[in-house]
Amino acid sequence: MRKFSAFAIAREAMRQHKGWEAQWTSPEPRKDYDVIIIGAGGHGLGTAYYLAKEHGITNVAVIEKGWLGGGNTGRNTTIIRSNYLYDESAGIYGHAHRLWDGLSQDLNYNVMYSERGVLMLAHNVHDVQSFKRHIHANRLNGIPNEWLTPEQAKEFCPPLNISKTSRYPIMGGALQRTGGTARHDAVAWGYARAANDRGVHIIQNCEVTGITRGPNGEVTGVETTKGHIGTKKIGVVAAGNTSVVMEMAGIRMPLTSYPLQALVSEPLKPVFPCVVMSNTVHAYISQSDKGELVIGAGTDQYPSYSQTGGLHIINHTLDAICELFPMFTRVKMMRSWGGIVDVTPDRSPILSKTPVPGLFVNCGWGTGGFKATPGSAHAFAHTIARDEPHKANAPFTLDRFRTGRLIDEAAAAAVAH
Amino acid sequence: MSEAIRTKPLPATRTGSAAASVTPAPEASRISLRAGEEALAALSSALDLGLPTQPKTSESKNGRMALWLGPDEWLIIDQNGADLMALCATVSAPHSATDVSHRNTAIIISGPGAADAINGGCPLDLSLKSFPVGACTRTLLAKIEIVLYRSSEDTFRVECWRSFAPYALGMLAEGAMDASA
Amino acid sequence: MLLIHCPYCQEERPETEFRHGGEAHIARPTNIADISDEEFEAYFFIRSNEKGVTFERWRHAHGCGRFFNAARHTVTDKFIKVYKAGEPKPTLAELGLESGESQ
Amino acid sequence: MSGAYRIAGKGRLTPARQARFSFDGKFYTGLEGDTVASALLAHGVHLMGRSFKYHRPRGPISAGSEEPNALINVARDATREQPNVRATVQEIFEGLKTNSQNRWPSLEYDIGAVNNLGAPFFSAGFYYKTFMWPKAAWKHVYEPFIRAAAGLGVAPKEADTDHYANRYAHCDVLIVGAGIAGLSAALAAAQTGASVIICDEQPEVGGALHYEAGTTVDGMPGFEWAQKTAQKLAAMDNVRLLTRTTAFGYYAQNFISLTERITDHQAMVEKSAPRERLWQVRAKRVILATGAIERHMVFDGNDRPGILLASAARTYLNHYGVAVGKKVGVYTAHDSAYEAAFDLKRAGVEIPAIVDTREKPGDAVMAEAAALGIKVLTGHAVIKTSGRLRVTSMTVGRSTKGTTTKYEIDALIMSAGWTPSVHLFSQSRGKLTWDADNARFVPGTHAQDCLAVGACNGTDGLANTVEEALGAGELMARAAGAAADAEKLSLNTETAFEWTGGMVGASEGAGPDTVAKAFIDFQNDVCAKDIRLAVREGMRSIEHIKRFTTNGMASDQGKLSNMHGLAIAAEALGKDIPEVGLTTFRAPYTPVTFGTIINHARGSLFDPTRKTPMHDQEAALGAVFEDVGQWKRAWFFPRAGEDMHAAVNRECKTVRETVGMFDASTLGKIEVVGPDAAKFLDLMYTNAWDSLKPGRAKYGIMLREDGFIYDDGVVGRLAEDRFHVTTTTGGAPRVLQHMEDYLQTEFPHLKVWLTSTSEQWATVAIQGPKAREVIAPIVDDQDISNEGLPFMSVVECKVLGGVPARLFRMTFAGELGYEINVPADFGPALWDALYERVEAAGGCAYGTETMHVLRAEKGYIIVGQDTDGTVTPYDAGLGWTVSKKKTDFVGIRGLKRPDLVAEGRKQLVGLKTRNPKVVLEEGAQIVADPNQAKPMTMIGHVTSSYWSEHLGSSIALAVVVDGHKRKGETLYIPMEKETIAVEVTDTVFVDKEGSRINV
Repeated sequence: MRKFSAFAIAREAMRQHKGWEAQWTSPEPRKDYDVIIIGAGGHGLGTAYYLAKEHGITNVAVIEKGWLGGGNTGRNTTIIRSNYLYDESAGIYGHAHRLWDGLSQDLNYNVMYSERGVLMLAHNVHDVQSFKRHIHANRLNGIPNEWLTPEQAKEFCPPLNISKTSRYPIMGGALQRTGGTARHDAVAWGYARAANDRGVHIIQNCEVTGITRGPNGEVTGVETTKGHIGTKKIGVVAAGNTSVVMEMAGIRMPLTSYPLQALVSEPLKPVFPCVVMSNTVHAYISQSDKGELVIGAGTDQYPSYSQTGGLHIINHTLDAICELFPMFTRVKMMRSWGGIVDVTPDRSPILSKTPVPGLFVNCGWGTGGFKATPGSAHAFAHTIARDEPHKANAPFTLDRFRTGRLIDEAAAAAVAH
Repeated sequence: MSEAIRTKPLPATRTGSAAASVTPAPEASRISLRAGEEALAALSSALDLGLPTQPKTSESKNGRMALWLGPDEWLIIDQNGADLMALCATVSAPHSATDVSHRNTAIIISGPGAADAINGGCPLDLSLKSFPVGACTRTLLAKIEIVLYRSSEDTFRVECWRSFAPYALGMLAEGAMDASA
Repeated sequence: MLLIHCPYCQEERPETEFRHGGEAHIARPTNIADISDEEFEAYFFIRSNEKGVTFERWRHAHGCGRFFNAARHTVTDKFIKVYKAGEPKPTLAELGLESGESQ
Repeated sequence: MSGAYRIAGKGRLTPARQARFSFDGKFYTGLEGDTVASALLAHGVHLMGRSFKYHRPRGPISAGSEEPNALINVARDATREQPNVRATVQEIFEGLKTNSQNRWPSLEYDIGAVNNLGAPFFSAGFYYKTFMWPKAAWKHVYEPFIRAAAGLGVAPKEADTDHYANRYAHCDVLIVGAGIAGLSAALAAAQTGASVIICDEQPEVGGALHYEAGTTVDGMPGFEWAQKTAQKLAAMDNVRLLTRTTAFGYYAQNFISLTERITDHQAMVEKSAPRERLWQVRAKRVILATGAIERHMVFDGNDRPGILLASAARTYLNHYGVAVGKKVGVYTAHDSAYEAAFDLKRAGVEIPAIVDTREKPGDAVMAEAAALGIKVLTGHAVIKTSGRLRVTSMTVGRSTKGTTTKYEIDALIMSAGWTPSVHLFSQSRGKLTWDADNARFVPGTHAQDCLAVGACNGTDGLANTVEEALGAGELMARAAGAAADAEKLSLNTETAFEWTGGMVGASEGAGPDTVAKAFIDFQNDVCAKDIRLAVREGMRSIEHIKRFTTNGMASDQGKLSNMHGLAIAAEALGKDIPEVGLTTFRAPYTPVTFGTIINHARGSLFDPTRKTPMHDQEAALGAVFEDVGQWKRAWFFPRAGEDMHAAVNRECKTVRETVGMFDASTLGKIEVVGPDAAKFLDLMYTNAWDSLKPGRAKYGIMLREDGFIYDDGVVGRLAEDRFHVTTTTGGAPRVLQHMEDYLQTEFPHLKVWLTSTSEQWATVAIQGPKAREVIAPIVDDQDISNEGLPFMSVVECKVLGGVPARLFRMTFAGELGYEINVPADFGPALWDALYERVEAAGGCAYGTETMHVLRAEKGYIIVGQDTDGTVTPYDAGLGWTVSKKKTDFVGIRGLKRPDLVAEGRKQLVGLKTRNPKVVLEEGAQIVADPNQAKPMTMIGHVTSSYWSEHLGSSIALAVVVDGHKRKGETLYIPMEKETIAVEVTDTVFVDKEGSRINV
């Protein structure tokens, strides 16, 4: 594979860019593989990449029913942060955060990882208590996160309205300076190109329709729209469609899939330097390198695979955005879209072996999957390769819903009084 | 009754526009009445008012209204301040009567643009065909829950919980202004 | 915003008046204190998450207040049937669907 | 006056009605009804903007909302500045100020245009391949550079002073588009009595009739017929006609969102008028009559100012009376451009040549061209153009290789054919089908109750369109239930020419192996060669190609570019177009302001502000309020010179020593009534309620089914069948929902009903040694002695001389205490009466902060602060609330799960700092070994921490692993600057034996 660089571009510019080769190939599937990954999003492609790079397992196929990176990877608002509360969460998100730093160089693909800072706003006493708890826990876990006064928050994010007379005045914020964003497509494409380069097959437009099992219940392969493909190990990384795929192996999951919407504004000159999140008024916003304000909305209340949602959800989010940033009412929404997020009862992911030998599952990331991509992929590759979890994903088992050992980040942020 | 002063949730000032006036309603007594079918006859007789059993309908008589809110739920409003709790206390069949006179407050929207004003925040079809005179329901006004009752072709009563009243009034005033724009 | 037929109000009302109540027809075990950990997990956490026809609970929270059930297709979001709480779960045939159509 | 390119006798504007406006500081005179684009074109100004990436000079290509190039900034004043406005849409008015964007220092000389020179380097997706070394440079050098270069307009800096409105509406038939198809459909639907809403994005109805000069309907010129029809419709009671109104989103179950622009075209704006209004329409049936959009030709240098769509040139001429040039070249693959050439020629504009890629254009247009003496070059192509800020020539040949001829021109009009506007149909999730003969996607399978008619349905020809639309109007109205008798409508239409032709993809000279800058997506500067590069780099899906090249992702959403991009991709992939597929159309159709979408939800209407009945009394006492959910609660009552700390210390001290009063009205209250009320509460709470006697009260804990604490509160039994349940402030709605859920779906056999009474009652807590003497004078005829009203009892009585009240003897402060509930309107009177007595007794009002300190001194938990959704009653030291006798309650099984009964759970304890003056920070983490390396093993955290003025020391509550067994142990709290040693204690710091309460 030819190396990407400024020099390579200059060379190609001389010959009208005729020399570029395909970033990934489109092979016909082999009869069997050592490992099959179902789902070619960032997590799935990354898993294949790390299987090849870290574990020397290159006879790997990533099977995708649509086009690679076309699910939540290409539909999210690209926020990256790791300032979670519980040690378990700090473990997996921190693992990811460390891999983000240097990912472009590792993949030789500029994923535009941008450490512009993620500022989470506190609007009431309970938020303050909760954020302080996060900050202290993060500090002792070695994860950067700091408290800002309203004035410091304003300095960090000048468009912010810190007026004492706003409906929910800002009482401060938790800032993770190393948090930020990355270019979502580039993450999928970078992993795809790098995995392809190490021999991984990426098989697009191929839907898995069944999981075949051996005499002892172990997996033996997958039925697909391109025929049967054999394997001893399957990693399911199908996000919103996980329940459907796992059902093929007879496993019922603790998951519900919801529509999640997002939108961008028309491109504007740089006006918004960082990422701002407010869980209290439900606003998530940053500005892309193209100049679009990128805004995350909430989930619709009902499960759906439709990849669409209601206007009232977007309405609710923009209410909050314009309350925090009153100068944006004249900014225009240019495009809105929906994804399908798979949510577990404790809002934490599952990266785990399953009761079926050879079957592994990585799911339940809810609205937080993008930021975990490298860490999740890296740990999941370890789990598949070694048949045992990496320490970063060891707590995220499927059986925690039986034992009660939940990792409930959502409950930890429970509304007070 | 006591000499103690009542402080109403909203000042009695009229706002709105030429198309739709928006005016806080006078005090009234109210109960939330819950009962199964076996108690309806007795309660109707105690209240001297038939309890409607069809969705979205109401009965009214001498300033007393019974609004159907659900299959076992009515909002009874008496504009003359009658002691509705005492009336229901005479009924022995199982039911629940709970005084909500002070929980709720009401705003009257009246004028040719009344429906448009309410549709500034309420997602229901308020055409006379779909929401005739006498129709009532619990529904939404933008971000709050209300009970909406149509007393005449161009007059509605919006009932809401007292702490939401300033918001309701604000929404209706903006709706009324827009209805005339 | 979906439009949902409330079987108690007997008309279609806007989605924002309703509150989704999760999967339907998961009865709370009457002997709940005595069930196994696996049974409790199945009752409280495991969900069908159907891609196709799903049976779900709704409450007309800002309307008549009643819980009821609905059969809805989760790919098109179309409601196939709504029915009162306590009524039996319709079969796909009763919904006018072949079993294959649920996907 | 209104411009040298304004042609006398052409257009529909009135020459006498002039308006002056400015563009980039220079003043121009236009006519009322002009857009900024038409008014500037009338003065020969084509240069109106710069492109996104290469900063190439650009003029308007269209005369409508599909415009990708002419984006300007429009400002009424500093608070009403709008970036990214289409000059082709913005109507002028006297005093309008507009400016160009994305250029520096000026539109004519833009430094950013250096990017154009570097264009070979800035190939599609180049940024993925570079800027990676040195690593730190991305953050500090490359990214800031890219960000500064990107973006179009400048965001407003000040809060918007305009306001916006919303209207929910219902109708039988919604018709989108008021061209001849939409108007015909509306006529047919309206006469059946159906309620009809018809909207159109333009200021007047007419659609294509704006430029169709040769069309007559019922003997009238088409545009005139349209206006007459609009008047007729508007006069009908069952029709609502909305102009300047764009249907931008088509959601589930025929829910369509429209944005109506009300004041942007007005010189004087009425204060009451909203700037824009969102219409949220629920239609029984929808008719889409959204027309078609003309495509440009893809050839080298097709983006110079002065190069426009043919239909746009016709609109400027026939509607605005403006010629786009004096010497206008024509490049086309479709007959429609001929009509533009004919109109221009007849208006006196020179047409050097019509260049047609086809060997055989339509016979009719060829004959007319000959009659008008216009040269037609069939089988020819425009190979390239020249001109820096305006096109000055076109070079024409059969191919790039053969001989070419250069024509001097000052404008070039073009048409590659028409793309049906299927955006809304596609948003409705209808499936499109490929019409191979005409190279276009048209509506196929419907997903909702809608029909597409006319050009957006691929229906060609005026008569066909009208017939289809009339039929659809009646059909949809009948389907919606309209029943009035109606005559069969028909319209006589005549039109000059029926059109043929069309092409998608690159023209001659822009094919493979060329370096031509043949633009597909003007705004995002995507050329044909970029699509081919994407394919070369392995992109197979049209979604990948779109994202890699950004084709169709600009603010025009690919209205001009999608089909060309698709065709070029298909060619490069060697596939048919439908095999490559179409990208998904998404709302909005055209960009919509956030203001429209949020409309009323600003300022006080952003979210309700809930205030208690005594809010004004508390404010008068100087209270500082805190937000708790939507409530404003009095936080503390500072007196002169006091900060929060001092005020809270004084309030705490006063309560412990004398008496304090507290507004507890926000607590949730639920009236539980019915013969099975106690049975129901037995199921909802861990405690047993059957045994509670009427007149008594008890503290209850509510779990979720998983065994974790969900809410808590005091429950009083008023009668055998009536309970007064209290919940936390934030928990009120969810607790009621939770109870209703179980009651209706799991325990429907129980005869019990639930009613929220949270706001029926105003509640004042009176706490402290003097509580009884303070309330005694205001309680009518009720024994409130320790015997008459013992601790944890409740009574219905009268206060203030006849006001009905519910009087609880209870405390959340650990003192002699009462809570008095009165009907909410009497809250202020109660407060005033009590305050007078409290003050006389040396007491004070206190707020939530003092309430928190007092309860923490007693070890009383706050759900959501000391618990976080992972805490069981046992963890919280509240195991005594869990009935051992009951065989069922919600949470009974969850509590027994392996991890909930295992060792090592975090349990609630008290903490005392070794130095009593040190107050811990809430949220601070606790470790056993302070000297370990990071990441440290944390065994708990501080949940509540205060200075206790009463004790003269700090106090804290915390959850700690196996905390109940650790009493007396020393643990550590590593802070940023120091490590604090703490001792694990009991959770009760004050009056362990409860002697202060039972007096």
